[in-house]
Amino acid sequence: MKRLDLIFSERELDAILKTLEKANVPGYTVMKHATGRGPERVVTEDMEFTGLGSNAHVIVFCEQELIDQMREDIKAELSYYGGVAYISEATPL
Amino acid sequence: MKRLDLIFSERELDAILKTLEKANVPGYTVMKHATGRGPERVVTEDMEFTGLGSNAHVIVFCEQELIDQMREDIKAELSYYGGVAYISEATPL
Amino acid sequence: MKRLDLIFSERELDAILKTLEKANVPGYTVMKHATGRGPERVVTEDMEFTGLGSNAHVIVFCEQELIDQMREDIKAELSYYGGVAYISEATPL
Amino acid sequence: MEVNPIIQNVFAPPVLFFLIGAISVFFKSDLEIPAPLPKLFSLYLLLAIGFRGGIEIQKSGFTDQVLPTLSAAILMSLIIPLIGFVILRYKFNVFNSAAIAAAYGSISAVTFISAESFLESQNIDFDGFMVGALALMESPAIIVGLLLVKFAAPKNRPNSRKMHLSAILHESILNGSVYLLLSSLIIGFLIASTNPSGIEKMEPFTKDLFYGAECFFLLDMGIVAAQRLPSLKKAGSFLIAFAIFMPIFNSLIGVFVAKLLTLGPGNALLFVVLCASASYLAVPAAMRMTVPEAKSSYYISTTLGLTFPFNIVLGIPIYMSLVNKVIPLSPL
Amino acid sequence: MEVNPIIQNVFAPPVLFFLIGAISVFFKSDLEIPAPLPKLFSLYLLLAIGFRGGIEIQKSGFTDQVLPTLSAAILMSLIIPLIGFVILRYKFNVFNSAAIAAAYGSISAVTFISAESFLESQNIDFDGFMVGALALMESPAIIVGLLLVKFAAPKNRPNSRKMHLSAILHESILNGSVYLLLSSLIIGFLIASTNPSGIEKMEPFTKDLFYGAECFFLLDMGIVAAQRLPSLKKAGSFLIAFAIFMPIFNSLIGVFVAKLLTLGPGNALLFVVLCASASYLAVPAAMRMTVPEAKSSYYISTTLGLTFPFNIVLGIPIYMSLVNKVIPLSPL
Amino acid sequence: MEVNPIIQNVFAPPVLFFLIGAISVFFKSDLEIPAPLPKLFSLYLLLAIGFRGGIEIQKSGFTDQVLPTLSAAILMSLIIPLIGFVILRYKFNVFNSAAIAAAYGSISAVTFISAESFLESQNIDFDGFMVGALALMESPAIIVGLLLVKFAAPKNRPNSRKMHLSAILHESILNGSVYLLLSSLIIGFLIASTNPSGIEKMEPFTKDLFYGAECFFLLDMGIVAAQRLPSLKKAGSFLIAFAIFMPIFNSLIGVFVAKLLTLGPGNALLFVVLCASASYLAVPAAMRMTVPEAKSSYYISTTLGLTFPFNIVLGIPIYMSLVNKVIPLSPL
Ligand SMILES: Nc1ncnc2c1ncn2[C@@H]1O[C@H](COP(=O)(O)O)[C@@H](O)[C@H]1O
Ligand SMILES: Nc1ncnc2c1ncn2[C@@H]1O[C@H](COP(=O)(O)O)[C@@H](O)[C@H]1O
Ligand SMILES: Nc1ncnc2c1ncn2[C@@H]1O[C@H](COP(=O)(O)O)[C@@H](O)[C@H]1O
Ligand code: NA
Ligand code: NA
Ligand code: NA
Repeated sequence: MKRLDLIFSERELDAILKTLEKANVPGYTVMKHATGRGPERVVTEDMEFTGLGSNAHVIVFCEQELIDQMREDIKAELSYYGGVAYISEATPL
Repeated sequence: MKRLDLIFSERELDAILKTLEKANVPGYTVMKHATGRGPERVVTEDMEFTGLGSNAHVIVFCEQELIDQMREDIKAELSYYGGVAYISEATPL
Repeated sequence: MKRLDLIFSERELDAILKTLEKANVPGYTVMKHATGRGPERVVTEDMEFTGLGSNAHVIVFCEQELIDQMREDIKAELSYYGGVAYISEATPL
Repeated sequence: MEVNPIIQNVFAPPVLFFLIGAISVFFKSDLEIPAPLPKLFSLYLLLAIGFRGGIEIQKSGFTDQVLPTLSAAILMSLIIPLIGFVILRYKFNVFNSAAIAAAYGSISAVTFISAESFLESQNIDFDGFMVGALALMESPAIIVGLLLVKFAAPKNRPNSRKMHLSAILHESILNGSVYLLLSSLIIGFLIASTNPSGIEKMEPFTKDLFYGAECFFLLDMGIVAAQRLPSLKKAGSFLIAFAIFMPIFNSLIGVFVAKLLTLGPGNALLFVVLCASASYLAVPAAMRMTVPEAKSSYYISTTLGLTFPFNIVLGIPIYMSLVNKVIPLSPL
Repeated sequence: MEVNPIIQNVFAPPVLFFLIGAISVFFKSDLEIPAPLPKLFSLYLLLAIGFRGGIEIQKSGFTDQVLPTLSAAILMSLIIPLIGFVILRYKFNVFNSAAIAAAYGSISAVTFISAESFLESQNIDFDGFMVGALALMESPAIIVGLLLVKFAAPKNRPNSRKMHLSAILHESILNGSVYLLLSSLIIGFLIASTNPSGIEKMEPFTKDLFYGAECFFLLDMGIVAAQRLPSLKKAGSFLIAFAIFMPIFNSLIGVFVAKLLTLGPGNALLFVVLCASASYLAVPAAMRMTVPEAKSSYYISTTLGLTFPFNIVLGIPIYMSLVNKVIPLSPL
Repeated sequence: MEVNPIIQNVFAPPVLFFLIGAISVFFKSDLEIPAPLPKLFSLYLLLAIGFRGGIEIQKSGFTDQVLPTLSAAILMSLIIPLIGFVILRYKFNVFNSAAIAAAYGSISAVTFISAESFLESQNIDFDGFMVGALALMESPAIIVGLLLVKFAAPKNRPNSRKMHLSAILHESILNGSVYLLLSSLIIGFLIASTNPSGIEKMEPFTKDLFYGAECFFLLDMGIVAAQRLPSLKKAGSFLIAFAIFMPIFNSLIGVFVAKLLTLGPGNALLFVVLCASASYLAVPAAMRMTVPEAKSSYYISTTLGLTFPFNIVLGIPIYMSLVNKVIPLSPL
């Protein structure tokens, strides 16, 4: 099994979740209120009340195939709006 | 060292933490207010004010043996109430 | 690529972020409001309104070299104030 | 009454704020009230309604009507889940039937608050002891629901855990919202008895602010209710019909019990609303812990997504007409 | 007026709380107001200003001044972004220029609120319908900004997505803060028309509490603004100058339009402040979604870090003097 | 006074809400007030108490009593940590002793607020300048604590970092809660001097709402205090005894100093409460940063888990009796 970590602006959350649903992932977890810095942007806590919004951190445990299936859609979304995606190994307990 | 990720309803947090304490884990971290979807249930942010509650994400860095020790208890808890548990490799800095 | 997970008191967040910036990491993500237990201390949610503060969980995706560069500074900070740091493998999507 | 009471109800601030919350979801506005702010308002409303109810009970004293009404309220919250269970068993298994039935036997404090606001806007009197009925109707329905599971569930309940009576009592009485409402009520009563000057100092918080906070919370409830609608569709038409007709059915029983109790129109409406409303705080918490086999989306989507909005927008004025028909205005 | 109006403005509670927020950052105090508490106050202020504005509009009725003023307001929010765009294009690409220009064409509700508080402290009258202008000036500027991108951007816009008119309208009108302000205004109007007793019950929340909540929110805004300053330095001196001179320039246009409209001094100040203020709620939300090529730190740091504090502390009293000079006090 | 003052104190809303919070933990209710809501109330109370204190100081002017009282307050917060340190060194190392001692030398604003509410309920006068004493007693105790570590700690302090005087001053004065209290006090003073109409507009927020917000916060404090009790057991009986007897001891010194200062009974009680209360906001923040060798559970569990509840429920009325015994009611 794989673990996919996605971090991006909460404004894109609906779009990303739609992508995940389309690929029929077995599940996902969302943690909002994340802040951070990427190559270009800084996201601070005060953006939560402005129109910009803070980040969301999404974790998906699923098979490699599903990731391959979603790859292009997710990458398109993240390259347009920013955000990062990393894969690592994970074994069910 | 291993990293154990547990995601489940915050209503079961006390029970899971008791299991971790019983196994004498060196420590753990809890992040509440997680939402998500599993094979059956959808957990949304508005559940935080209803009686259902949102999810908690628990991270434990510990040795494999400890995980083996806790496995049955945790699995019993998660299979009754729902939730996921995954193990991955982690090296101390 | 590596994934570095740092968990420590939010009071040290500025110092740790300064260390990360000094090493020119490509980015980082911060999640506050984490609670937990370490070898000595217990951090509970109510500490958020007291002077102690709760924990922050920082995730950094970066190259091993950067981690090697920051290692001593981070370890010094964490050994003085408490907190944990773990490295794992991560592949960009 | 000249103007249509439904129209009149809709043009009250709480209902309007509820509606704009719901409309924002239909138009996909990004308006949101992030957690834990709704919890703040929810806790506040429970504390304030309990505190003020306690004061009113102390002030009005235990009249002849108090004991019969409270007993009838408890009785209703024991009977309604049984009726609901029988109906729901046509389509659902024991677990789901018991959990949904318990939700409809129990009450919704915010629906009660909205009914009070409606009465105030219509200048109809009601008594403080009705908050006592509110507080007493949460737990019995939970107990019935759990006993239904305990005795009706297949003996080989998968993954079964022993359900001790103590756990049942704990879940039903020590649930956070039940506890806060009850203990605030007791505090209000005590303060009114021993230290009336304390009341005045609390009033800007518990009384003056109340209406506005109610509106703010209903704005969020509108958002939440509308977001629940899609998952209701998945639940199927039987459950959708249940979520509308069960409250109406309960209101009919309620109004006749209210007549038997010789309640005035204000108290009668509150009694009916207690019967007709369904719980999304205490019951889901209890069911999730003790009957995880029940699908939470069933009992939360029906109560929040359909029964709550129905009661707030249409139910309350309909029940009022019902009360006015069934209970002749005595010359008090 | 004997005392310097700037000094007088600074010694008002909202401005003082703003200043201690900002000072806490300079002294590296660990004072912080954690998320989502600022959002609570932001939502509250929008709801309350809208609701009260709606009531005032209903009360005062549609006078002769209403329509011309609202039309002029919309016009200003269409023209100002165009002027801003032309200026910004000297230094910035189309995306950044359009996004920043849209922010300055749009408005800041909290700056407007501060101007109202200033007028009240000076016992200068103003009309409720100016809240209508506030509500109407948010969207047009966004639409202009997005059309500028649509038509001025290089045809081979990298990673381009089609920008449908419907998306533009959605981002400009259904933005959470625009929607809440507008719909609260409508509710206030409806309640004042149909159910005036509802107003009284809302007032402890929407009116009495308002000033204190404004102060609390400005405390946070002081922290936020001061934290933005370092990133402003990176933005360069052109943008820093723009963030000060653009509001002054807009206030000059504004005051002459106000004179043409024959607004009284109170309404004139509000009109000028609407022209001079810049948006950090609706515009950033819209630009982030539809023009991700624009650097968000440009439009958020200028509006929050410089223009907002400038207006709150110095701008409002300066604009008042301007109004007093340009608009002779008619003997009303 | 006829009725037992402890009973009288317990039947005040804030104390009752504190108790139901604590009781909810003992009965394992799932009542909780999620973060950051307690922070909201904590910030609000500091802002309001400071603002109102500043106004009172301006109104009453600098009487003869002000300077001696404030000086005595500072003196107490310098001496008490020294006494505490000597006692604690019997059992604890330098780091823990200094940190705990500093907490007991400093003050708890919410305990002070509760004492004010107690006085109001008893119709006993007190002066606004006592808030000045509150604000001035936080920092000196921190400074003493840090100096004790600096000079008494083993030279080979493990992992030692240089503790600069500037860092000590920063931690003691620019701590968020100290800063907010002090700066709100200054704002209140300035507004009362220059712009009294601003006071009236703030009062619904800072004054009317205060008592209810205090109750809500104490509900949470009850939960927090009760949750701390288990970790107190681990701390050992010496520390448990210290957490009760140190406040009593400090109250005894306090009452005699108050007598020397010829304070009236109201001010005397507040003075005693300042001496007897212990800090869980500013001191833990400072100690955590500068003396990480000290175990935080020692100083946070004693102050929050034992000393705070003791003072709120029993301490304040006991100190009042003490004041009434020691300070004869002068015929003012
Ligand atoms: N190297 C990284 N490690 C961890 N988080 C990152 C990294 N780069 C970006 N992020 C997160 O992704 C968000 C969006 O990044 P950006 O692509 O700069 O818009 C940032 O705000 C961070 O929270
Ligand atoms: N495949 C998955 N990846 C990430 N999180 C998951 C996954 N499956 C379930 N979860 C999380 O675990 C929670 C409980 O799942 P459930 O077992 O459906 O009750 C969900 O709400 C998600 O937050
Ligand atoms: N073994 C562990 N696994 C996960 N989190 C840990 C572990 N040990 C410590 N932590 C986290 O690090 C924080 C600081 O630990 P400490 O070093 O005890 O101060 C704790 O509050 C936990 O949130
Ligand atoms: Na019911
Ligand atoms: Na503008
Ligand atoms: Na003290």
